[in-house]
Amino acid sequence: MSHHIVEVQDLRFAYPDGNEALSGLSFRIHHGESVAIVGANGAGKSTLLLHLNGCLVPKQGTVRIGDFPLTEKTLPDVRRTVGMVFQDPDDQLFMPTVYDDVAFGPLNLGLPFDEVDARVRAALATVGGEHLAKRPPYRLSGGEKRAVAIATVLSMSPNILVLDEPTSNLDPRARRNLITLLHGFEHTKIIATHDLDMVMDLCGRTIVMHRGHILADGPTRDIFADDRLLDEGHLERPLSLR
Amino acid sequence: MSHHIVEVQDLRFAYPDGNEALSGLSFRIHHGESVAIVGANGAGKSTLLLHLNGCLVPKQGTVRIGDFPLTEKTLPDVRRTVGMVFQDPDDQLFMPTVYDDVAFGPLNLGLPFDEVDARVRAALATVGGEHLAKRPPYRLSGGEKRAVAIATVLSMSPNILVLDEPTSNLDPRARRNLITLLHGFEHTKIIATHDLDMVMDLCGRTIVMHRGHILADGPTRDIFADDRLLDEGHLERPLSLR
Amino acid sequence: MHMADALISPTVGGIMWAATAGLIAHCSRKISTNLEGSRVPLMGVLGAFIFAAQMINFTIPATGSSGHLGGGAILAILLGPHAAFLTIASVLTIQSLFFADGGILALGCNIFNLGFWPCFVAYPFIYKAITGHSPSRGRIVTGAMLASIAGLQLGAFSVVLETVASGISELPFETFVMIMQPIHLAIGLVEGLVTAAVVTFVWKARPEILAMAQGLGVRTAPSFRGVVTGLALAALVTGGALSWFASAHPDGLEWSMAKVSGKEELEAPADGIHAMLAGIQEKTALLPDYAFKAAEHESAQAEGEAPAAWPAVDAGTSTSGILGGAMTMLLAGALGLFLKKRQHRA
Amino acid sequence: MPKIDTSLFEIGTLDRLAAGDTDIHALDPRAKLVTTLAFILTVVSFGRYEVASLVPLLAFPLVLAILGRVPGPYLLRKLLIASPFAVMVGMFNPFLDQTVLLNVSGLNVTGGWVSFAAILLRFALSVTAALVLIATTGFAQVCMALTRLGTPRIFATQLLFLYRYIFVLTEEGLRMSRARDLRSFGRRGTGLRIYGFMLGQLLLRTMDRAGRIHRAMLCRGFDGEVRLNRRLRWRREDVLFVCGWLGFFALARVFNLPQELGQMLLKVIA
Ligand SMILES: Nc1ncnc2c1ncn2[C@@H]1O[C@H](COP(=O)(O)OP(=O)(O)OP(=O)(O)O)[C@@H](O)[C@H]1O
Ligand SMILES: Nc1ncnc2c1ncn2[C@@H]1O[C@H](COP(=O)(O)OP(=O)(O)OP(=O)(O)O)[C@@H](O)[C@H]1O
Ligand SMILES: [Mg+2]
Ligand SMILES: [Mg+2]
Repeated sequence: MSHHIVEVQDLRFAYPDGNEALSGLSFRIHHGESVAIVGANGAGKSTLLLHLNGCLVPKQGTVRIGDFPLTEKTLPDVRRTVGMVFQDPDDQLFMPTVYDDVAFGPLNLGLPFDEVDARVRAALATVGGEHLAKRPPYRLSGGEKRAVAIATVLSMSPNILVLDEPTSNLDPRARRNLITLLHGFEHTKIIATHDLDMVMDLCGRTIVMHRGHILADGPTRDIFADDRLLDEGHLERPLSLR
Repeated sequence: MSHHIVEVQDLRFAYPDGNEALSGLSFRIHHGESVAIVGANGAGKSTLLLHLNGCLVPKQGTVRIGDFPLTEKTLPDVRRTVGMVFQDPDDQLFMPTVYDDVAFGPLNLGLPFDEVDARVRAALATVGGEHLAKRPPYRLSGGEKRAVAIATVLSMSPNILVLDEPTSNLDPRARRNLITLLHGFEHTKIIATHDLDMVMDLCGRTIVMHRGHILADGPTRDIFADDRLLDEGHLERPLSLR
Repeated sequence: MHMADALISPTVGGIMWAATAGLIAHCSRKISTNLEGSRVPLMGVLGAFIFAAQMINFTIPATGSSGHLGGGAILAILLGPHAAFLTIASVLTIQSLFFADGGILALGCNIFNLGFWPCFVAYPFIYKAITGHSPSRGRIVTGAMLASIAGLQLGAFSVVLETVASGISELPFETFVMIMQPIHLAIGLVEGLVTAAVVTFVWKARPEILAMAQGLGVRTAPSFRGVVTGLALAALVTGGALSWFASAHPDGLEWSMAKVSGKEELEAPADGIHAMLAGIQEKTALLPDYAFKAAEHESAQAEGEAPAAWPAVDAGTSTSGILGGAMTMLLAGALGLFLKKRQHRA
Repeated sequence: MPKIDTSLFEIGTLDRLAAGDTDIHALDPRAKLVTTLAFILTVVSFGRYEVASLVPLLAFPLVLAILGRVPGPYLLRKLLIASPFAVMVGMFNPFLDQTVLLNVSGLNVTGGWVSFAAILLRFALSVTAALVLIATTGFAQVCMALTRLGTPRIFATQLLFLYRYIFVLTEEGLRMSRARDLRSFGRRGTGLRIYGFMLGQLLLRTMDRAGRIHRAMLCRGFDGEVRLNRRLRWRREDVLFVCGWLGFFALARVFNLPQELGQMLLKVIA
């Protein structure tokens, strides 16, 4: 069970152009938690998420998933454990058909044909996208793309789901459907977003980032009640709390 | 004054692959009005906006800006009158510096150097971006990019401002700043968006689109009070009204 | 300047296919071993960029017409020769399969003409030689301009050689050269300007990208020289083979030139070209235009009489040919109708 | 710009056709690929004055198009769009080659005209065959067949990526082009300098996107090889298909079928 713990210690990272995007972060996320990462544009949210499964390698500090620190050797395991949904589904859906895309991960795991097929079907069913299997991804609507992008990750049966701005560009109903869908998962969830109302709905805990630091980390209700904190983090009290 | 009227009559449009994105729309927007265009993903909002300054040519029906129908001949005039801000600021910012980008339009209008300079400064000041003038646009944050994109359009002193999803991917403060900024304009404003709370803040009138049709057109308060209508249009009552 | 299937002979098409296939295999090996496939998405997406760049056009000064990016040189500069060659090959493959631009048999020629020269000649010997390890604006512009022009000139000349060696088109060599080279000089100039503009933009905005591409070249440098030598040899051999075909059967060239110059008496041997087509052996051969002509001359001389050539048709044969052709068409139509009917019932 | 626009739309159409499920679609992609290649080779191996003997080969694209439900008007339109180069180069033949080959009731037919006709026919045959292949197979399957037949995997993968991102990137290019045109007023702003900035910008975005895609792939266990969850199996139909057509091509190549048919008819009449 400890396998699902995410622990970040004193994480620092600078982009090649010298821009220090993360300057010393630490937190620990437990099994089954649903955590929001919020903050201004450029605060470092996306950069942080990219560290959680080794897409970026820290300049300093460690990331631990479960009992293991993230290293070259544990990388394949970690990537199977941590499922990452990117902000732009077009970056994630690169195969010729939806089916192939959802099958991509399981095939790389070396699973046998039938097992792959079963997983693909199950993942598509979970997001309500069985009918899309044969379509090419570029023909899907925004909401459909997002759902399929989640399915591509679910098919690898990750224990931890990491999502970067999942509700952006969705219409209100598609957004609501997505939130309902995410509610249904018992995975550990880490969500970077500007949609504070979704955070209210979905996440018990919120981490506020600011210029590569953690400004606050605590229960969502408390954080959203602290107007000074919100102001410092370029945030606003969600409408449902006004 | 009648110059600022936007009138669309029985507008139909199909993409080359036969997809009928607009199937008969009519409306009339008066000088100084602030109108929201809302609806599900794929309802045709962006397609409609692209007709308002002749980026797309209708298969049937007419678009009138002011007293003139939009034709090949009136196109340059119309484009000066209607300023269009795209959803993704990256599409709009292609010059090496912010200054050059904001100056691009006025220079192409053939204005003298001093006039251009004055306009650039004024436009940047309006969006609070004077300090960005020398920066390359691809190094700006999301909110800054959006502000500059609006400045590139303002520098041509349009009478009508058309914006496609202006608040997407902005952090709450940048979003609030943008809304305040837009509040300050006495231009006619036409805004396609999924951000219904911004609509509540900014637009007196709302047009609900659905599958290329107009589902409803009326005062925003009335429309957002009609739950059946909202459901049909894949919308939700904004939080500020719940 | 995409060649079409209809205009090349199987020999030329086949040789160029083989050359191209060899190059693709070679480049793939280079890339998959060096870089663990990590450049695959970059290559694919940059290929798509070549298409996307065509959505944007610009006005060519003084002419009022518009141009857009061709792509060979810029890909070589951004990706290095091996990855660029594969990318160009895939762009041309898509064009031939989906846009019917060029053709499947001609694909070998097209990939070679538009890929080999910019990647393995113009880029290493011109662009890299000029920009060196300390690129400056002036060097980048000069290098990009010259590399683009040279690449296109060589490519255009290959088109001429391949077309003439195929002997399907009657266009004489000289005329064709006189048409193709100047046109492609103009195209090369424009392409060079565009390439220079884009590369300098990237160099200013994100110098690390160019440094990375250059670095790749440096890292593979030792083997790279060997590769270039090998490829140059391959090119020589290919070119030699082509010109051998042209010179061993000079009538392909001479004959058409003679036509232009009005020397009618050279026609008789030309008419004999297809004289032997009655024989099954020659019929099944892949070299209808050239390879058997010598043999045919020999045999004609040996037997001391010219066999009745197909083109010199007697009335009986031509009538039956026309009648038969018409009947075949009818049969095809009937077959079509039959299949359609069956389909509807199914 | 209109050209690439319509071309893309054509890709969409081919994609839609390829999603069909006729018997032709069900054939192994390798069978179709090999047969099509053999067909094109057969077509181009004919002599330059041979027109009539090429005609029977029409059967191949015709039968496949009909059984695979590829609409004829669509193929014709594509042929027309693609024809200019072949027509342009072939057009010289009638002027350059004035040898009289045939005399049909007093009308002299020169070698140039015959070879011109042959060029057009070859062009039509080879282009339709390629189009029908894609329209009944789909690009991904063709790539898969290519890999199975020995094409380097990296090349095939690369092709798939290119194909996938054409749409995304051309949309981006189109939007940028639009944004520029809106502020250009048809006068300035479309020159080379601006064009260089725009392409540069598009290029940077493209490279960023490539980086993001690569990350997304790594996250899902990418190890340098792209796999598809499909089994290719030669069935009896596939073998029959290949052998049948190859036999027919050989027949058409060796015998001048129309000629034979005509002679038979003449004999019957006589
Ligand atoms: N590829 C890159 N190279 C250099 N700097 C980068 C790169 N990507 C991001 N940055 C910088 O790193 C910082 C953090 O960026 P990041 O994308 O993580 O922010 P974010 O919190 O996700 O913002 P947003 O809400 O806009 O998505 C910013 O200052 C940004 O400009
Ligand atoms: N270039 C195109 N070619 C073909 N169809 C298109 C194209 N662009 C959009 N469409 C289709 O036209 C319809 C309307 O699309 P449009 O982009 O106008 O919707 P929208 O209301 O702006 O959606 P969103 O909220 O997701 O931005 C959709 O069905 C879409 O798939
Ligand atoms: Mg982000
Ligand atoms: Mg839209």
